[in-house]
Amino acid sequence: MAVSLISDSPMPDSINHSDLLAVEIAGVRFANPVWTASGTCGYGLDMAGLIDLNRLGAICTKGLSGTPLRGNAPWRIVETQGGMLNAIGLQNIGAHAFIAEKLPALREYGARIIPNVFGYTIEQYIEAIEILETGEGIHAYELNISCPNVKAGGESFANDPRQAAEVTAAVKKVATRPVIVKLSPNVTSIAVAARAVEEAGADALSLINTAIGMSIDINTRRPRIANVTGGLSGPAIKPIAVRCVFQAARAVSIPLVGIGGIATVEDALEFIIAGASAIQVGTANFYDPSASIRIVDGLADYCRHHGLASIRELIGSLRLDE
Amino acid sequence: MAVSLISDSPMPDSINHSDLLAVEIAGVRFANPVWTASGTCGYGLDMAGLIDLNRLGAICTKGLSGTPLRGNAPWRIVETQGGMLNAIGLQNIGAHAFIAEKLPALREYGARIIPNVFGYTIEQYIEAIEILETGEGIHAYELNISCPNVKAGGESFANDPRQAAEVTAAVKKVATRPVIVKLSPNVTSIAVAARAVEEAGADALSLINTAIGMSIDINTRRPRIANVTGGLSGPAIKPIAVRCVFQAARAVSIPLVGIGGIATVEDALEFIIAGASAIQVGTANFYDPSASIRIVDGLADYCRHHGLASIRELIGSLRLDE
Amino acid sequence: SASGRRYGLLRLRIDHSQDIHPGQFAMLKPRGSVEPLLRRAMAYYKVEPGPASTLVEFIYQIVGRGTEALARLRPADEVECLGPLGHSFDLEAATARQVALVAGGAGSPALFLLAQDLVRRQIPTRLFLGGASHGDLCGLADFTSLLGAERVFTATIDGTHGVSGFVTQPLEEYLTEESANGREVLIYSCGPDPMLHRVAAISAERSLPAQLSLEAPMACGYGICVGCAVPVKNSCPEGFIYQKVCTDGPVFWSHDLAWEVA
Amino acid sequence: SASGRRYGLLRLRIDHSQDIHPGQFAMLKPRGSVEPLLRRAMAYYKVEPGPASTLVEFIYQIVGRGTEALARLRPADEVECLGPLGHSFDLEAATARQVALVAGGAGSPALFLLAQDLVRRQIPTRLFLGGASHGDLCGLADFTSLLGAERVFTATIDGTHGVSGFVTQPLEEYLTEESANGREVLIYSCGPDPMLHRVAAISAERSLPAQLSLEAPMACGYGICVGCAVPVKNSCPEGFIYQKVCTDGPVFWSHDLAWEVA
Ligand SMILES: Cc1cc2nc3c(=O)[nH]c(=O)nc-3n(C[C@H](O)[C@H](O)[C@H](O)COP(=O)(O)OP(=O)(O)OC[C@H]3O[C@@H](n4cnc5c(N)ncnc54)[C@H](O)[C@@H]3O)c2cc1C
Ligand SMILES: Cc1cc2nc3c(=O)[nH]c(=O)nc-3n(C[C@H](O)[C@H](O)[C@H](O)COP(=O)(O)OP(=O)(O)OC[C@H]3O[C@@H](n4cnc5c(N)ncnc54)[C@H](O)[C@@H]3O)c2cc1C
Ligand SMILES: Cc1cc2nc3c(=O)[nH]c(=O)nc-3n(C[C@H](O)[C@H](O)[C@H](O)COP(=O)(O)O)c2cc1C
Ligand SMILES: Cc1cc2nc3c(=O)[nH]c(=O)nc-3n(C[C@H](O)[C@H](O)[C@H](O)COP(=O)(O)O)c2cc1C
Ligand code: FES
Ligand code: FES
Repeated sequence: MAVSLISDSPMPDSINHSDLLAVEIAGVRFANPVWTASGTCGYGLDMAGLIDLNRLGAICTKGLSGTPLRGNAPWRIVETQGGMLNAIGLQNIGAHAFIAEKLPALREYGARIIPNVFGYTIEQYIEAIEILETGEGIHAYELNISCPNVKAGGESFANDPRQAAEVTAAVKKVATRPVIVKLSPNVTSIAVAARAVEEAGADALSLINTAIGMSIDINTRRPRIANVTGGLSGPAIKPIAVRCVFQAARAVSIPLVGIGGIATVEDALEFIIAGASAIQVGTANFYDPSASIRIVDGLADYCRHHGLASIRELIGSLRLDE
Repeated sequence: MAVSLISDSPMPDSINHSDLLAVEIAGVRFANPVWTASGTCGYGLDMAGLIDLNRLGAICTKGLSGTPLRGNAPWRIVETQGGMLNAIGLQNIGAHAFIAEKLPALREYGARIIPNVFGYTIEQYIEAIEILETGEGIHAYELNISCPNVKAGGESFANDPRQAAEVTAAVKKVATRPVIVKLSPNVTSIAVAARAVEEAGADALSLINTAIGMSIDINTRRPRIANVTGGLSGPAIKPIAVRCVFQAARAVSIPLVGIGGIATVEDALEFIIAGASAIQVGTANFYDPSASIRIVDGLADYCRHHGLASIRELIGSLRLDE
Repeated sequence: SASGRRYGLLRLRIDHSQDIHPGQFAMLKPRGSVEPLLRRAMAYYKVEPGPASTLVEFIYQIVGRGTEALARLRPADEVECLGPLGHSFDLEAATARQVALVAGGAGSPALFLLAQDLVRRQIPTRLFLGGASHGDLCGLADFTSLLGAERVFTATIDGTHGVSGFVTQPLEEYLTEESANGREVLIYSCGPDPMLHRVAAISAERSLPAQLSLEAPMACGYGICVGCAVPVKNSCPEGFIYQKVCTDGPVFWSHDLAWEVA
Repeated sequence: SASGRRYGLLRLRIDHSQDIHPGQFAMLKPRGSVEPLLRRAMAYYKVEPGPASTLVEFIYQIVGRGTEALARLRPADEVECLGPLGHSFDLEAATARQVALVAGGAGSPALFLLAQDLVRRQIPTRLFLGGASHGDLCGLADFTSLLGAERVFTATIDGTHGVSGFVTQPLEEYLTEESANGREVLIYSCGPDPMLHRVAAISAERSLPAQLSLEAPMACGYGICVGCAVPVKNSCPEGFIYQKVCTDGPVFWSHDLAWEVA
């Protein structure tokens, strides 16, 4: 069978959208609102062979801890309809190695650098942040608060607004850079969670992290993922994510970064209209590595086509009959 | 273009799987564990032209209230990737009309009849149940507790374990038939919710109801659904639903009925292995009307192929390395 | 078409005989496809009945992922086809009247079976067919050979066929003329919502009966999802209730609709 | 095949020249398809390099929705193809050795480019090819004409080709013979996990080096998802770390793997 082919070729040279797409979040200026999501772009450099990192607004690194983590046993991922489950187990090289081995090369690119940070105790968050404070060229931190708090019964920090606020406040004390707190959708009220971390001093919110899911192999009767449950991501969760951004936008006044199933410019626009000042491309990086760059170009096209002087005019521009 | 066609033809005559697929839940015997989900099969009769209702384990009706409801303005539905959002607004003919116009014909079929009941106050639940108590041939009730409690700030009953327990206990006082409480996935802990309604006297749990989502038309910048947010259903939410059943199974000892994205026998088996004594087919009825009947046949095949004397052996048979 | 719109023709052989009436529709998707999930509603355009099988045709405008999936079908591919669904046009109402068929966009296919029946009943029938451009006048050749060119009036936005502008313009001219001649006209219409609204207004202004075939987003097409609501006048306190486009329609009398509330 | 397994051959023209090494793979899916979402990993089977384009071939077993989507491709369809990815087999290690290629199931395609290189380097090479049935011996004809029939040893479960049973049986006989003759053998292997485990055990028992090409569920194939973890021995306290099959492999030295922990 002869089949012609479209290979993944390098993107055309940087197109400068200048101010059209620039956004400011927590005092940091981003050339555009398109970021890559934590855990879906490695430490950024891993994508350098496929896309021009200079064209991204920011790169959120794989979750970093003070000490390296080995991660979960395989299988770690399974595809579901419209999405995938993952339980990587936060495997990472540790904050020290990130600074020594990744940061110098990453700094060479135009994209803002946002380490994603996690811990199983508040002290571990602090430890990671303190190490990262010594690194140069970092623009903000993103706190993954969806990890179990081992000192408080093993429930996730995100499950309890008080614990979410506590870790936020603790990190704010030691961080000299803006802190973006990443919210979990696995809560009864995203508004309550958003307000709690806003009051605790968060500079911005990113949302959503994955929804907890599970998949079972009906032949072996075992979970398909060694960790039993995993995080659901991809287009399947997009409607949940848009709803969360919409609800958070009405609950807080700090900027929001929208995440969840974003694969096209239309997806990105939904989040921006719902109230996001920036968006992150996650799972789409896996199956469509140039998705983020096409979104950058698509946003510029949309602005021009709709006569917008800046993408900022679009943020939270949802029309409701009220 | 000449294209050959498979039309939706009536199913072959009833195959009696006798005891192989029978399950008992709250003292009620069901010929098989395959039910149709509330809001996705009308009042049951609407599907009689397409499938043999005698072959279903049970039919959960469209949500019923004491007085008829007109429902939401259009648009009420929108398709998303792997799923759909709906905000029908609980349009229904009311419990009286159900008893007078639907129940007599529905009783003629072998499927168990389970009216799904909702209210915006506890009194409205009671009102609907009291009307339904006068109907003959009803086997159990399913309580939709995902409606806003207008007397308690407009948050859903399901969002607060205490309110969920309260409505359950109140209904249990007046219901002479088993009460199945339908849980919402939009909570921080499905285990807490499950335990709360179990303690309040629920005879069984069904889960999950839809996940709250939203979709925005980027050209009009308006929500695609008139109600702004809607309930996400379909294969997209299946991993979330399987996880909820798994978590509820470890939290309570009353039987569970699994719901969420079930479209094939493999899907149904995942839920049963996770701990469900029965399952409901929802959104799949829309795009694949005979899905439920194929699942009945598929379950029987699976049992025979795996040498099971009864599907009951499979319930909660998940293997974990612990 | 010159407007950039694209259309496809789908021809299916159904493996049994079916009784299909003008205005009814089917819910379609490629066999076994899971994306998109939901079937798409399409009005029957042509039907060739047979004892053991039925040949049916649909004309569809390619507007999104569902119709794109239909466009990827190739000969011998299988299609899931649930139908016929919905209520057909009321043909009795046309007795002793002149008929004006008013169609726009991809609405004209829904009127072709009706036109055939009207011709069979020898009811004087004219077609008012509008579209963005010449290529958007779906089924123009078939309608023309059925009704005769002198009974087909077209309007295109870009002026590439018939008058420039909306089809309701020649329609109104015709209605004025018929009314001057004292002849009663019945309107059957299918097309985009703005056109139907205009047709409904014309029918109200002139007290002419009109049957409109509506569209709505449909999950099931057979009455169980209640997603396809349309407000219909009612004697209840609010003055309207929601009916289902799929099973209560898709054909409604214009004067029954309570569009103003939605 | 008689075992009920189905296979497809995918031939692609890539619009630029590519440097592809034995054991590397590509991530594939039909262009624009959204279901399934993720691309599927496939080892290059054949490569015809050219100045402006490259012709590549893959043999795939149809096992699920991703490979079924590949099977629905028709001539002139476009495919998204990310590659070449991963580390290739270490060919230097074969110098002055006998080579045993051990393949099972859909693993043999991954060894054909390697076999071509070994022949080019005039390294004595034998193939041990196993499968459920005759029709499951992927690429048998190509391997036979490349290596010569006397150097191809097959085993099938149903006995329809070669010996009945597992391919590790003729492999062990051969290794025993070579060891008796004092000849050093290097094993390259690709196939289902149980076969690779057996090959790894044989390589350990006989202290023979073996390079194994592994499979793992892959979301990205290029190192960013960390979904494709495999335990690899390490001097850390736990004795192992997780490496990525996609970028640290897919080829690993058998003695580096810490399979027992997983
Ligand atoms: C009774 C009936 C008969 C129809 N007959 C025809 C016909 O003969 N020819 C034709 O070209 N089209 C017809 N349509 C419209 C056709 O169903 C839509 O164009 C089609 O569903 C769009 O699907 P899509 O996935 O390509 O577009 P998308 O816009 O991607 O569809 C997304 C969703 O919106 C819904 N949707 C989008 N537009 C419409 C619309 N205008 N009406 C209803 N639902 C919509 C779809 O059902 C789907 O769920 C008919 C609709 C109805 C209700
Ligand atoms: C480096 C590498 C090279 C490969 N080369 C070939 C080849 O040349 N020929 C061939 O037939 N197959 C090859 N495979 C296996 C092939 O990728 C899987 O058979 C395929 O992904 C199954 O996809 P599916 O959707 O049809 O099956 P499904 O079972 O529906 O797949 C579901 C999910 O599981 C994953 N998955 C399932 N089985 C496997 C498996 N055995 N290994 C890895 N992931 C799996 C898929 O990636 C997918 O995400 C290779 C795998 C890897 C990792
Ligand atoms: C494989 C994988 C690994 C992830 N790792 C992290 C992580 O380390 N830290 C974090 O905050 N989020 C992590 N996420 C969540 C994503 O950043 C993102 O919030 C989520 O996947 C939803 O977006 P998407 O649907 O676009 O993927 C991970 C997601 C995936 C799929
Ligand atoms: C259109 C629609 C209407 C629904 N109406 C009700 C309802 O009235 N009461 C209720 O408890 N659940 C209702 N549901 C939820 C379903 O019963 C089911 O819990 C949910 O859709 C998840 O299952 P699914 O993914 O199989 O559809 C409705 C779902 C849909 C899609
Ligand atoms: S489309 Fe489902 S009720 Fe009309
Ligand atoms: S497949 Fe993603 S890191 Fe290997």
